[in-house]
Amino acid sequence: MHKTPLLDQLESGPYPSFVKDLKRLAAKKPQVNDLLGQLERSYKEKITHWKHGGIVGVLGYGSGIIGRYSDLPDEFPGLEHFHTMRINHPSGWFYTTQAIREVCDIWDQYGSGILNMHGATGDLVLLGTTTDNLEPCFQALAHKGWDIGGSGSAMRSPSCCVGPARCEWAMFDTLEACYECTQHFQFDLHRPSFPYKYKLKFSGCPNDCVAAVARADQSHIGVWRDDIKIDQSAVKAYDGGELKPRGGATPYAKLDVKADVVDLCPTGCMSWDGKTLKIDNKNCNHCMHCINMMPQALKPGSERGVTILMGSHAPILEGAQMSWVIVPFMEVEPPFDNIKELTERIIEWWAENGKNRERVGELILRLGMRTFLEAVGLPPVPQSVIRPRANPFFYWKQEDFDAEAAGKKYYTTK
Amino acid sequence: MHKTPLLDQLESGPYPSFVKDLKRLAAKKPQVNDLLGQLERSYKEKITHWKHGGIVGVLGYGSGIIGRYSDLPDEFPGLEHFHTMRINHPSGWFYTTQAIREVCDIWDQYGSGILNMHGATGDLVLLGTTTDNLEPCFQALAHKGWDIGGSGSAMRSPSCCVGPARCEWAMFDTLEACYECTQHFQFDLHRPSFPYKYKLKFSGCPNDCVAAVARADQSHIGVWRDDIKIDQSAVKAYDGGELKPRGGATPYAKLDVKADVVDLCPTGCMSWDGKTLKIDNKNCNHCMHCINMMPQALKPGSERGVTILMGSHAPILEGAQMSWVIVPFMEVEPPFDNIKELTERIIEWWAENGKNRERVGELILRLGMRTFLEAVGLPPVPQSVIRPRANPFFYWKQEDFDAEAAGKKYYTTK
Amino acid sequence: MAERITDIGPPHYGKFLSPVIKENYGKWVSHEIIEPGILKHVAESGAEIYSVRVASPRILTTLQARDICEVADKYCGGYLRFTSRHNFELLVSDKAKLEPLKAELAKRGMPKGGTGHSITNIVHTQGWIHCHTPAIDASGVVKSVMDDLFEYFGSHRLPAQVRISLACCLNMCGAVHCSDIAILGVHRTPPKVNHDRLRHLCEIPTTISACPTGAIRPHPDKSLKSVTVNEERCMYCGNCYTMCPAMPLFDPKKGGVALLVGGKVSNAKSPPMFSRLAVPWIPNNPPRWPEVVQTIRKILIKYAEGANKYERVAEWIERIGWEKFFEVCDIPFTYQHIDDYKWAYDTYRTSMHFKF
Amino acid sequence: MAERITDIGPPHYGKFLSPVIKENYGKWVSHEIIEPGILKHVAESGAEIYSVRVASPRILTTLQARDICEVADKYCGGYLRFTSRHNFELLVSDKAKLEPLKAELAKRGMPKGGTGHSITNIVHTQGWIHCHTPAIDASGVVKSVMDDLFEYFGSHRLPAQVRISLACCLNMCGAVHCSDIAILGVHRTPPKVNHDRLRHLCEIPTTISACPTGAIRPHPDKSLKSVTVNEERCMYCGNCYTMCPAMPLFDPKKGGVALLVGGKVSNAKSPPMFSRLAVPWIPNNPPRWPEVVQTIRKILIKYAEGANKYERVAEWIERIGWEKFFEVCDIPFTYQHIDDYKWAYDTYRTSMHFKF
Ligand code: SRM
Ligand code: SRM
Ligand code: SRM
Ligand code: SRM
Ligand code: SF4
Ligand code: SF4
Ligand code: SF4
Ligand code: SF4
Ligand code: SF4
Ligand code: SF4
Ligand code: SF4
Ligand code: SF4
Repeated sequence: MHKTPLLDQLESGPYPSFVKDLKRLAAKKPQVNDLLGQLERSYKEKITHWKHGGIVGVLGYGSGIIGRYSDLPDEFPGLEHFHTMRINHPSGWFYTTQAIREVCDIWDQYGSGILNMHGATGDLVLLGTTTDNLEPCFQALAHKGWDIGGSGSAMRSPSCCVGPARCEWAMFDTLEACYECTQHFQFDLHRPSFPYKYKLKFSGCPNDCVAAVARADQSHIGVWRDDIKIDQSAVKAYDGGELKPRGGATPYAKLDVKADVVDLCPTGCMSWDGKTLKIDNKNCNHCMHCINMMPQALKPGSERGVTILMGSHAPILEGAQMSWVIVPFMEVEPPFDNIKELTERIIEWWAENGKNRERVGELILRLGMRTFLEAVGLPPVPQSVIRPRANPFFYWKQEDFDAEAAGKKYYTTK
Repeated sequence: MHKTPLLDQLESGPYPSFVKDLKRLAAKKPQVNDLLGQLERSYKEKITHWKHGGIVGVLGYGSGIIGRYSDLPDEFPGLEHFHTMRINHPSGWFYTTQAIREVCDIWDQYGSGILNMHGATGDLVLLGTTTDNLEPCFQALAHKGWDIGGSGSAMRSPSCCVGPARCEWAMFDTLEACYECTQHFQFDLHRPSFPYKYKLKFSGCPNDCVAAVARADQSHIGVWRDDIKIDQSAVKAYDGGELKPRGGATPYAKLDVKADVVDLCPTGCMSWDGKTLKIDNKNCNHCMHCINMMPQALKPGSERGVTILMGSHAPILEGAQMSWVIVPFMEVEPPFDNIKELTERIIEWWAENGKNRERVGELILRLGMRTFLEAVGLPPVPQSVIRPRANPFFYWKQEDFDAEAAGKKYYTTK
Repeated sequence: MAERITDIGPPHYGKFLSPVIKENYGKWVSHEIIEPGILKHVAESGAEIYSVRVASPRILTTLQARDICEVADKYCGGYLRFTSRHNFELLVSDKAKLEPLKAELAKRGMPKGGTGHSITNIVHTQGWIHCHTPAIDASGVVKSVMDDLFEYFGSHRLPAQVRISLACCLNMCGAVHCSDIAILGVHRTPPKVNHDRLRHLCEIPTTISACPTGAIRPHPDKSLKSVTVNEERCMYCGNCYTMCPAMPLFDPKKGGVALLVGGKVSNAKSPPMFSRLAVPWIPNNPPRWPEVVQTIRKILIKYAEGANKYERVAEWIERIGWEKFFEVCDIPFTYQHIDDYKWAYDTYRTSMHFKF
Repeated sequence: MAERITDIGPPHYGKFLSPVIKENYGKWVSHEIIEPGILKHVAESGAEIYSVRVASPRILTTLQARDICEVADKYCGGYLRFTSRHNFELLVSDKAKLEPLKAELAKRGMPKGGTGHSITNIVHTQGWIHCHTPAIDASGVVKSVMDDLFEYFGSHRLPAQVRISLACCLNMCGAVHCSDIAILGVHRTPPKVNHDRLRHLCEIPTTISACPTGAIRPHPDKSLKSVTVNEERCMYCGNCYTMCPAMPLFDPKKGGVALLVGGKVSNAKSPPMFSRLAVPWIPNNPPRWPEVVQTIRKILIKYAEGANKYERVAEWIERIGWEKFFEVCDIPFTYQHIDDYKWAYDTYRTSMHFKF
């Protein structure tokens, strides 16, 4: 066993220790021992010892495997090849122990036995195997019902929040939408042919527990457009302290309906006279705050759908973006054909116009929202913008002049 | 007299009519008659009839005159030359009738007799004369104590709010600062040698009555940094309705100190229990709101100075900018040497680095705040930004590494 | 002839201050607006000065200037000033003269007002009277709008100050980019290149680099020594015309008015804000621009009805949300409203915080 | 060997749902957090499911995975899930099993928590365990920070949720750009070009165009078939290295940690916000990164003391102002904090709204 005096210091402390866990396995798997050895070197030298990734894969697929080679293969022969396999996770990361054990058995056989549950995109990540083992490992997994996830310039494994499986606020079936879209885009997931990566995420409500707004090129977030349902007696129970604020999530014993809910409503559309809670729903912006605070008293309305937002990605190259509203409301139901079709139109436009390594959000910024909206057949809506433009530099097209000739006015709808 | 059926429709109505006024003069001045004639043509054809300006001027000056020629000189011979002379206005636009009459006399002799009181930059604009008349008109004015203002790539005529001359909130002497700087930069005002225009404006307090933040490359706005002075009995008088809100400026009979002042304070740093108004001055952001509402009860503190903000301009080319904070607080007093010196340093840097027609704000954006601050010898301060950067793309210089080697830490001042 | 004088700068303002102002310079303690258009300032010494603010079309003939001087001589000892929004103020030190002054102003058709919660003078520019790039006239539009809104000039009826500004082209002389309501003259055609003139009048590199969108290219026919415009990339800013007279972009039918709203300058309560596009185009209809006048009135009325006490237009819209602004003002939302210029991203709605 | 299978996609989640969940799918009516780490969801039918959330270092061996399965078999009929922040949740349908389960977890050193007003698991990335571009390790930093903040994992003591994330380089895998506290590995040296390798491994045009600041140019010596880096323009993003392995930018001393704070994802009350630079550099000190740990604790304590009820870190800072954040946390403000990238202007303070 390699000596790891620095890493050993990470064995103590109350939070679960990955070092402790890896050491257990290192006793059985030489490559895990080597991994600890190389990691120790990195801790000492403060530098990575992985070479720039190479392209490896399984037959017919161009994605899902991250090639990885040590730059100290002589010292750590177990790491000469140490590729990652991204396995597409089930919607909502639900498992049975049987399923997990099946994966473990295969991975013990073909790989290092190290997993990430899960990768930041959501995949079940199998960390460390050799080029030779990729194909047999893949097929063993496939025969147990698993497939490889995305990487490279491809559709990436979509992910979703726990949604209707265990949350009262899911405004649509996030798990099924995620599953349906994953299946629909299998070809593009496995065969990179896009300008760059493309991520889909599905959150059941504006709490956005899967961080769709921050890290999905196409973010789907559940929303309602009618009135919040109020159980006035439950509101009173909160005010009286019988029900705990936020379902007990807080250090506070009692909710002050006025101070903690009404006064913090971002639109100021609520009022509470000590007896009746009123909401001016036309002015509610679905922030979820009041519902979060009083889950037993308030529920989202029943006219439900998704908002589609586009464009988020990490900072490379233009600076990070969050997704912005493209379609404020879309009714959806399995098999989610309207989401799939829209996604296809968007990807088609992006594939045609995007430069190499240009995320769709960057492309929309480069070519302008009008070009994008017209190409995918969506109307301009004020919900897309938090404010209209401040600069006077806007374009006109011949079709605008034609519409004017036919009577279109910009200062009134009449 | 030219027929002006369209313009004639602008003679009626309660607001003072420029057409009526011009017609009076047209009876005496043929060029004014021609101006009305050409204007009528523009009204009919919906197009300007002025040619692209030519360069004309007075001896030794490169600015202050806007050359203007009609594109219909045969029809309107009085407009063949119709240049503007920008006359640098007195600080705060104060006049005696004698001074105005002297200008009128000269302008009746050498020009059209049409004035703008004033131009958008602040100049007293004399509208319409011939090339020949420029020099004699200038000298006649000069002998009465007037000089020409700025135009082109030069220092522009600085301007200021009425300030200490008639306002209780002036935190510094805006008029004298404006005068001093105007005098100091006479050479640059008259001899364009900058990359583009440079505007200075001075507002006595954050109400910014001269719109410095929106339209001065270098904006000076008065500010205090100690405590707001409170006259508690006057506060009560407002609350009781004896004193009218905002000095009577509103449709409202009575001020609700809680709702109209305390609750609208943007920092939430005030409280009012019906008897005592309290301000947590450390958290006040000098928005002026409470002072504006109760001018008899509240006054700015006594530690007073200016904030210097930089960079505003109209939308050509990068989109409009507002000025942003560069120096949060500077003590100033006549003859305002520290303002002049800083301005010189800034202009020097801009003159060296700016491209043709690049405003100083655009240059700072192009080269970065650090380059700018270091060049003019100012420290980085958090008041410059509303928020720090969100992207991780920041630079380091050798001097930073040297400072680190000497013990500098970024996570604590200790 | 007398000695030539240069570089003397403007006269020192001190020469033009009335005795009361001079004595109490920097020592004012408070003010009141005793009625719309009349400010009273009180000094530490107890001295008072009354300022009567009067509307001006800004463009004045020497005749009119002399008329104003006549009034100022009669009631103010010859002391007056102009404001940053081009009204003039008669500085009265003798309170007894206020009533007669008001009567004289009324007689002369010189309306007082523009203080407090009013609509004060419209800051504006040259228009067809003196500029070479305007899409619209300035003074005529101002007259038309102010006639229509006159009831708000001499009163304090609005929830807050409303500042209207006008610029006749995208150069935006004046602070129209931060106005409660901005009236903006806009072109909508790319420049038509006159190759003959261009060759003689313009530098090709300067002309090309004038274009913020890179729409201008050297003409492929090198012998022409001229340029071409990629019309698809042109957003009609006119900057090329500023640099090169051979590229006019005027079109009587396509030029018109855009309205931007929700800007402000002061720091009172909320920080300064830019005006933002409300209506991308209204036809250019001299002499009274009825569609412009009506649309501004509609916006103003909706604001007056909808705003809270002390709320500026910007604050009202930010509170209700822009989507509601378009709804209540019955203004269609178009592609033009969505920013696609350099900092567009920051205007996009990266949240679920919207209303249906 | 069996038939080759491809493109089947992931298993349908339906296979993995416990009976209670299946029956009440989409019919949950409310939830409670009965104690830190234990959620109770109630369905229309009255059915209940208890989810016990347990900390995970995310990196798991098959040994550990099997241990977790053992627990799940014993108390949950073999049903479990992982969360979007990499904790796992034991899905208990029999309330009676909660207490024994808690005891077993305690015995096994598997801490429950991460619910409500806590610090839940740190979303993180590969670090030195598996990536080629990290400036820092991931798992080791996470362990060090979580050990230190452990008291906040299994409790509801904070004014609101605090989400910490880590990315080991500027690619920022994970949503660290919208986290209450983001730990970011940063390089601080320009890439060193290995001309020999570059010639063989990299396409020059792609390499050049990879650089967002245009710092990379073709090498003047054409025979080299390589590139040069204008070091003044390089801000060490590593994008060139991603495209071209011959341009490593590692430096053990200069690499380190930046902290960004005040981001959020949810729409609750305030809209999603980006994290913003708090500390531009802290030395890279394995194995326990004490300066990073201490600085995070300091920020957290100041937040806990200063925030109003229900206020996220972002909301607290926006309320008091960033200048006050730097003051109360005793963090020096430097040139690095001032944005100078593409949308810098929108972060500048174009108002007088600041505090001294
Ligand atoms: C494994 C994983 C991190 C983890 O430890 O969980 C990961 C690892 C890598 N990411 Fe990532 N990214 C991972 C999720 C993300 C996410 C989060 C997400 O998807 O929600 C992001 C931010 C969101 C986004 O897509 O923008 C992310 C943004 C990047 C970027 C920057 C993209 C950008 O537009 O800014 C790169 C750089 C690139 O693509 O060249 C990158 C590149 C990489 C590479 C392939 C390194 C490279 O330069 O080629 C890393 C391989 C590490 C390895 O050896 O395994 N990774 N990467 C995550 C994928 C696991 C999975 O499939 O579940
Ligand atoms: C006369 C005046 C408008 C008025 O009716 O009051 C004016 C008139 C012109 N301006 Fe202006 N600007 C006038 C104040 C402004 C202001 C307001 C201010 O100074 O507070 C601005 C906005 C603030 C700013 O500086 O950005 C302004 C922004 C421009 C611009 C755009 C500059 C930019 O950076 O975006 C141009 C275009 C240019 O410089 O080429 C311009 C150009 C012009 C020209 C010279 C036209 C041109 O293309 O060369 C106009 C000459 C008209 C004429 O025939 O007299 N004018 N111009 C104002 C000067 C009078 C005076 O000296 O008092
Ligand atoms: C005379 C003038 C200064 C000058 O040097 O000429 C002036 C004078 C006063 N201003 Fe002003 N302001 C003057 C232009 C401005 C401007 C500039 C502009 O409109 O272009 C602004 C910024 C407007 C904006 O935000 O868009 C301005 C924003 C204010 C404010 C802040 C109002 C707000 O709530 O946003 C106050 C405070 C108040 O009214 O309570 C104020 C207050 C005042 C006071 C009360 C100051 C005082 O104590 O004497 C003066 C009388 C106000 C009134 O008329 O109601 N003044 N004031 C300007 C008159 C213009 C006019 O003829 O109408
Ligand atoms: C299990 C999980 C979803 C999943 O599919 O895995 C989940 C589950 C719940 N979330 Fe969440 N959230 C989960 C990640 C998130 C994320 C994503 C993230 O952190 O990366 C967010 C966005 C965080 C952000 O804004 O930065 C998130 C923002 C919320 C919010 C809004 C909190 C806020 O005030 O900003 C709520 C509402 C609440 O807590 O009152 C919420 C509420 C809930 C509820 C109460 C929903 C419900 O009724 O069941 C669940 C229990 C909350 C709790 O633990 O206190 N969930 N939740 C995720 C648990 C992660 C973990 O292991 O800690
Ligand atoms: S995003 Fe909404 S629906 Fe989904 S788990 Fe979170 S709170 Fe529930
Ligand atoms: S969801 Fe948000 S905006 Fe709507 S009523 Fe509740 S707190 Fe207010
Ligand atoms: S800016 Fe301030 S000091 Fe100057 S006139 Fe306006 S209110 Fe008075
Ligand atoms: S000046 Fe503004 S921030 Fe300061 S106390 Fe008054 S209202 Fe509040
Ligand atoms: S706004 Fe345009 S058209 Fe009007 S005066 Fe200024 S430059 Fe001329
Ligand atoms: S008008 Fe503006 S955008 Fe159009 S070609 Fe000229 S400079 Fe370019
Ligand atoms: S953040 Fe950077 S170093 Fe870390 S896993 Fe992602 S690409 Fe690799
Ligand atoms: S590290 Fe980034 S900025 Fe530096 S040369 Fe490489 S791509 Fe350019």
